[in-house]
Amino acid sequence: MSFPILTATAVLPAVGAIVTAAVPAARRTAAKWVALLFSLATLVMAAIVLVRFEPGGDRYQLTESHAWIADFGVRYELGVDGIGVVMVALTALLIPFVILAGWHDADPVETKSSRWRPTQGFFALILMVEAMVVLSFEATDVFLFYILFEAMLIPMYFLIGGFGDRAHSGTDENAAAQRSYAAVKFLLYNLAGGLIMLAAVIGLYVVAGSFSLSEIAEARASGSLDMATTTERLLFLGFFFAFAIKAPLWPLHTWLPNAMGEATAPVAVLITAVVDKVGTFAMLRFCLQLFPEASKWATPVIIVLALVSIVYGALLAVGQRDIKRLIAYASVSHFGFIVLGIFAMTSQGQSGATLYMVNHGLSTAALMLVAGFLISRRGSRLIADYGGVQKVAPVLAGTFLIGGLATLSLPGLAPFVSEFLVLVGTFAAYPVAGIIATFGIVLAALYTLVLYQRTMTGPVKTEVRTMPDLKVRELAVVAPLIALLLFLGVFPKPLTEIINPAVEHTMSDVQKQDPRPDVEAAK
Amino acid sequence: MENLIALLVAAPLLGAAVLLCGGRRLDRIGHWLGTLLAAASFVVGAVLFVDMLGKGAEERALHQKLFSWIPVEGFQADIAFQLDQLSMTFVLLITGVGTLIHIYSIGYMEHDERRRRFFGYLNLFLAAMLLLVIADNYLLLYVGWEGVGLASYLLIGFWQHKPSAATAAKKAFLVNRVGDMGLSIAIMLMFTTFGTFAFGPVLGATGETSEGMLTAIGLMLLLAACGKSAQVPLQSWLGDAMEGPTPVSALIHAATMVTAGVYLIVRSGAIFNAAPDAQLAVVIVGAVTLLFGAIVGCAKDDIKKALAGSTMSQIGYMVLAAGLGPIGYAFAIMHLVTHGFFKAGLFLGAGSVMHGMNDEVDMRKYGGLRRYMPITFVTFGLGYLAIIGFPGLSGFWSKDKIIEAAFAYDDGIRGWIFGGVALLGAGITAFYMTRVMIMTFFGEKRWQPAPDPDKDASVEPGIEVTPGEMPHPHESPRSMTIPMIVLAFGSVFAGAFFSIGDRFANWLAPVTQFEHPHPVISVPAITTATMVVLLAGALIAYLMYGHRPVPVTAPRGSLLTRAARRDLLQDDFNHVVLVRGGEHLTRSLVYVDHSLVDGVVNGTAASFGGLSGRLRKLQNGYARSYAVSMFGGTAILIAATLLMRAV
Amino acid sequence: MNTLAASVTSTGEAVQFWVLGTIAVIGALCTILMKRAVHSALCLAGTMIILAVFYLANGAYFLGVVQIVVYTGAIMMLFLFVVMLVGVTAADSLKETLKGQRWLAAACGLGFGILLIAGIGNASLKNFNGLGAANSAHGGNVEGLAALIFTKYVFAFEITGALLITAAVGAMVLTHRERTERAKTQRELSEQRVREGKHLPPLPAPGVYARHNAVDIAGLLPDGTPSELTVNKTLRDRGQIRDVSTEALDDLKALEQRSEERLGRDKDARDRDGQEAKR
Amino acid sequence: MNPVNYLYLAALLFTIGAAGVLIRRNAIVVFMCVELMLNACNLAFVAFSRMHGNLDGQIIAFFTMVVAAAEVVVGLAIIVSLFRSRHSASVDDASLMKL
Repeated sequence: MSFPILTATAVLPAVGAIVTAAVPAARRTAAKWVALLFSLATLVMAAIVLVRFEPGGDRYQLTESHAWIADFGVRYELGVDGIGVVMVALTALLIPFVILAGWHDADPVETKSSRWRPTQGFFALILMVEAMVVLSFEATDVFLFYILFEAMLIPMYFLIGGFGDRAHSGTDENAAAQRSYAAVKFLLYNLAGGLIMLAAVIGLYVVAGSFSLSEIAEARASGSLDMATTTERLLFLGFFFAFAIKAPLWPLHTWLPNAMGEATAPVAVLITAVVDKVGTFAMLRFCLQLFPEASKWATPVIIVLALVSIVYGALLAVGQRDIKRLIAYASVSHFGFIVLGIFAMTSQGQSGATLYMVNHGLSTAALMLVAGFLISRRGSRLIADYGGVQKVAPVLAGTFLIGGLATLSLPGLAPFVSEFLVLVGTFAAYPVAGIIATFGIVLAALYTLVLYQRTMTGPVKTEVRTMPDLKVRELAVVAPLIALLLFLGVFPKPLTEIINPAVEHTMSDVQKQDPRPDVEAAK
Repeated sequence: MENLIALLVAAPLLGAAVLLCGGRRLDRIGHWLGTLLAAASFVVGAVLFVDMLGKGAEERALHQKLFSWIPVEGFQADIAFQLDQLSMTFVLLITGVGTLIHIYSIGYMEHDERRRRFFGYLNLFLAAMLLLVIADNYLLLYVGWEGVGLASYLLIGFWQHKPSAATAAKKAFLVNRVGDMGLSIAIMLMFTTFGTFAFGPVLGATGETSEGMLTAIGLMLLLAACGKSAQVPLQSWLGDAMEGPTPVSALIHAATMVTAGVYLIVRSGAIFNAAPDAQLAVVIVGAVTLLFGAIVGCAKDDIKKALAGSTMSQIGYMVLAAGLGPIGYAFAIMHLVTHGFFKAGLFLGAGSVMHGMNDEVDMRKYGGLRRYMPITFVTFGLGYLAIIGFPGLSGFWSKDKIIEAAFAYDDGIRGWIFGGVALLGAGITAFYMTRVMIMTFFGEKRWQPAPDPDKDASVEPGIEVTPGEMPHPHESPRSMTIPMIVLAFGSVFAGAFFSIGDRFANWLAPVTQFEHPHPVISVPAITTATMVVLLAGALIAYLMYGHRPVPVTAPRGSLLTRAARRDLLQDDFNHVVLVRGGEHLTRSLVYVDHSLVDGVVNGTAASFGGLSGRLRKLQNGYARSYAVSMFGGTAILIAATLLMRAV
Repeated sequence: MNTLAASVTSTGEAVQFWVLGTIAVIGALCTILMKRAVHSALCLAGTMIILAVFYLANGAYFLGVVQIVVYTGAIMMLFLFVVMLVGVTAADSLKETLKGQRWLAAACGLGFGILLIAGIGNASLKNFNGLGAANSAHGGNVEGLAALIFTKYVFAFEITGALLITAAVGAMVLTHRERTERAKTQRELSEQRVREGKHLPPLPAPGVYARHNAVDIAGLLPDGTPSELTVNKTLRDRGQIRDVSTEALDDLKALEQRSEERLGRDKDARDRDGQEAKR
Repeated sequence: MNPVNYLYLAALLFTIGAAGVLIRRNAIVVFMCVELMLNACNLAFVAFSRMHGNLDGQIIAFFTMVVAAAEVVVGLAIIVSLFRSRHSASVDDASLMKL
């Protein structure tokens, strides 16, 4: 038996979390370094996984399988396909930046009214989230995945509720109330989804007699497992509902702006760039693979919801007064694109959606983290409190603009590739949906540029006159992200090579073929 | 030779990267570096051009594939270049005019503390524009397309602390995005129709699909062209774009970027040729914009905005020509090139005037400048003669051909209409350009003391202005005058050089095909008519502005004048319908999201809470009450059991 | 023994059933309707004895005896002890305090009873096998039970033993109160009284007009009202103060009258004597 | 007479006992009613034992008695300690078991 590298990738941050938490209270800086080192080690592990993964090989690679709860056929089964391995890499990549960006976010505040915030806990929780998310990307056992899917809510809940953004408009008590509201809302929404998913998971076990993804898929393919149409649809809905909340898809999105607005910027990145990706990832891996027929049945409705998400999220982003909420609504719009790409059920759409998950992670991280730096300087999240920052802090403004341009999918930056693939893939299958989604790119330009104009340009406001430019640590967070955005915008081939075979598998799962071009079809 | 193509883009891109990331250390040499790399790109272009001339007409096109960009099942996008005669023309125009304007900017931006960044943006623009014209597929073209949009955004908003500049930049980007939507839909249509979007396969396979599909693609491409080239109905951004520094207006918003739409249409000629309805739409758009821009140009007092109106109108000519099919493509491009020369020259002249007049832009506050800045006067004057189509100068050759071609649209009423519109446009052009000329360089001095920059945000910074000081007009430094002189040469001679023996049309023919137009009336008649209209326009302008003193504050004017000053109310329409409407929509959606979408969920939670509140009262703590419910429950169970037995 | 095996019982048993059954039901009803707990307990004991007779009649000789010995003899006595502890004379108010409780209870009870009886009626219970064979298999009822208890049910039996022990220990734990603090000395108590400033002298003694064991009779204040302070706190808590003020006052009045009468007669006699003497 | 009448009697006694539990507030009386219900069950068990002709029913009744004895012991102890702390044996007084 070979070295269980997938387990190691998930265990490493978990160990890191424990070690970080165990660092004595007074040695805060040491805790930060420990956390950073562990996240970097995880990144190295993820890189090894990425290298050892053979794009043309088996569907699931580096698999591990051990009996866990034998009575219910629950197994500890891990394995990554092209999509999973990319998501693992993204997660491992983003966490060091999150930690570095949140370097001072959990320092105890000296003022009396504020609670003492344990730095160790903050970083340990982040690593905990990483461990669970990584493992959930690797799990090929439905039950194991479900447990992780739910368990990651716990550290997230504490990260949102316990370590809020210091920049707020009201009193400390008021902010604490809003924060706990946001945290509870996050938890309740996701728990509700998880509950329904649990029912579906149990239902699946009753019907299929197994939790193993590969076994069920095999049984379905060979025809030995014949699900009744209604059963399959109900089970599909149970799974999809949970993922749609996590993703989040309109109209189940309202927890996201609250959570992202109240959490610190790094945690907001953690929510939208890492944890939410589990939702869309799971749609690809579980919904399509386990319930292909039901997926096709539900496609029209889901596509409409995705379109509503795209347009609605963008319009709401335009109407926001709070920088972080604006970015949150922009994310709602982007998640609409991802779901659209997944359910367009074309190669381009699904490749695009997978790439989109990665690129959205990078672009939102860049934009949100810079926004976090900006907010921490001025102590306000309101757009109206800024103006003319470009004059006093040009590097900050420049990076903010690049993050914004990535968000609006400017060609040359990574998100363009994925967004265009999604659009083309959707258009090929559903032309009208494709055209409606295209409106999203105009709206994206609108909210991004309005945000940039109101905060960065114009006369310099007195409050921002002394604002310092980005520091070295902050630049170290943003610069690699921007470099990656540029690189993947010009040369996404390394990723598409890994993703394409996995998408082909998924396409064969749902037994769909790409629509042929009219010219060829005519021949 | 193919390997040099990438160098065209790489040089300015390198410049942009170095200048934008380099930090303050490069402040002292940044502008030289930028200019040098632009010139390097021009040299590469020239080398390639010479090489191209050495080959036969059909073998001139070069291809270079760098690497596979987006390889996905069924979807192949490459980073690949194609340099044919059409691209070559653009490359030379872009790098040539671009280099000149780089040189000009060295002087113009001398006092701006962010000059390094300005040159970085200019280089970025060059790179994107070159990418646009040498891309070998529509998706890569789209990258360049948006890239120039970004550069334009950055440069219009270069003086970002001016809210008007920031707003204008945003507006330009947004309106362009609407056009970009058209381009992306067009690409998607190509993909679903042809399975590819590379120029060669798409343009070669137009015969294999329906005319309806081609019309759809054509209309979407037209939408894209409207956005980028400021054609009606997406023209509103161009006037505001004059908030940017003048070299930017000259390079981007006159000579190169705004002509990208024309390039797109000419490049997609095969599609339009097979879709007459789309062609008709192109012609109509061109004709409408031609008049629209000209009318707006007549009413503006801001010299740059008057020129912007003119640009719009001239591009209208080009689009009109491009819509005419093989009889017009070559003339569209030829007018594009000559227009690049004289309009860039005019803008640079305008910049030179502003430079000498404390950045005053209102022509009513100029007057009598010809003695103070002779070089500017002469070069501007040559550009003026060229644009109105004075016989022998560049504009005469190119515009006259377009008017001829417009008359040749068909044999019926349409030929007359389009020809007539083009003819009328020539007259109006003569009118407004004469007006600009007279108000700026002739007549009495109407100079005003410099405004206080602290009170008036519209003052361009960069030049030290003492409030209340009268301007001291002076000739601009040599770095500014030399580009103007070079461009003036182009304005004078380029047209004749291109036209004699249809040299230009034959050069482009392998790409665009070329047919001689057969207008509904004879060519000499058209030329004569053009001359008459032209003289009439100039004469009216002289009578109105040269003959009488020009008031410093603008008179109220007729209804048309007032509407034209406001861009024929198009902005007002946009504001009321799109901006206001959009604001209301987003605001109400924010409300809906909070109260309805969130409210439904919260309401569900609250109703559960209420229900539990009711149920809680059953939990009164009295053991006997619990016993009753337990006993009752048991009774019900027994009843159920008995009933089940009975059934 | 044969009578036990028939589907119809002997006439003697029938008579016994109807007579004793009626009494058992009346006893049960009295149990729940009597105001005083001690009366309820006695009624219940009666019902249980009747049940014991029924056990015997049904051939469960061992159980019948156990019922009398254990239930009536031990458990009911335990009840009575507790009743004594809590207050043997304390009467409950039968007024219902919970809204709708009585109606719900009545409805539930009625419905339940009907259902139960309907269920029994529905069941096919016509044939009684009787216990003759079973009882004689091991040579008698007790032997038969013993055989079962120590074979088939031995595990349950052992567990029941453990349960009983646990119950016994539990009862002790529950009722036993460890003194957690040192008892106050008389000196401390008197000091506390002085600090609190009330009842400085000893409390008044009960039953001034004691004619029997008068611990539960409140002493009367000068105006004739009883003072609860004079009665032991435990009795006060149980509500077992006997109010004898009216009787005492009546007694007093009667005494006065009697003495008056006697004195009056004497007076009359004196008067008469005096008149006579005057005459 | 059919011995099934014993069962009817048991049902009647059980119902009476249950009603007593619901109606009475004195914990001791409530407890007596519980005993009454248990006894009713025992009667039914004994009658069934006779019906089926084996002794298992009696065994169950026996165990019921034992358990009832244990229950009474603990229950009464609880009542006593309740009474000590509250000076009342009313079940309604102990009504803190609510939200």
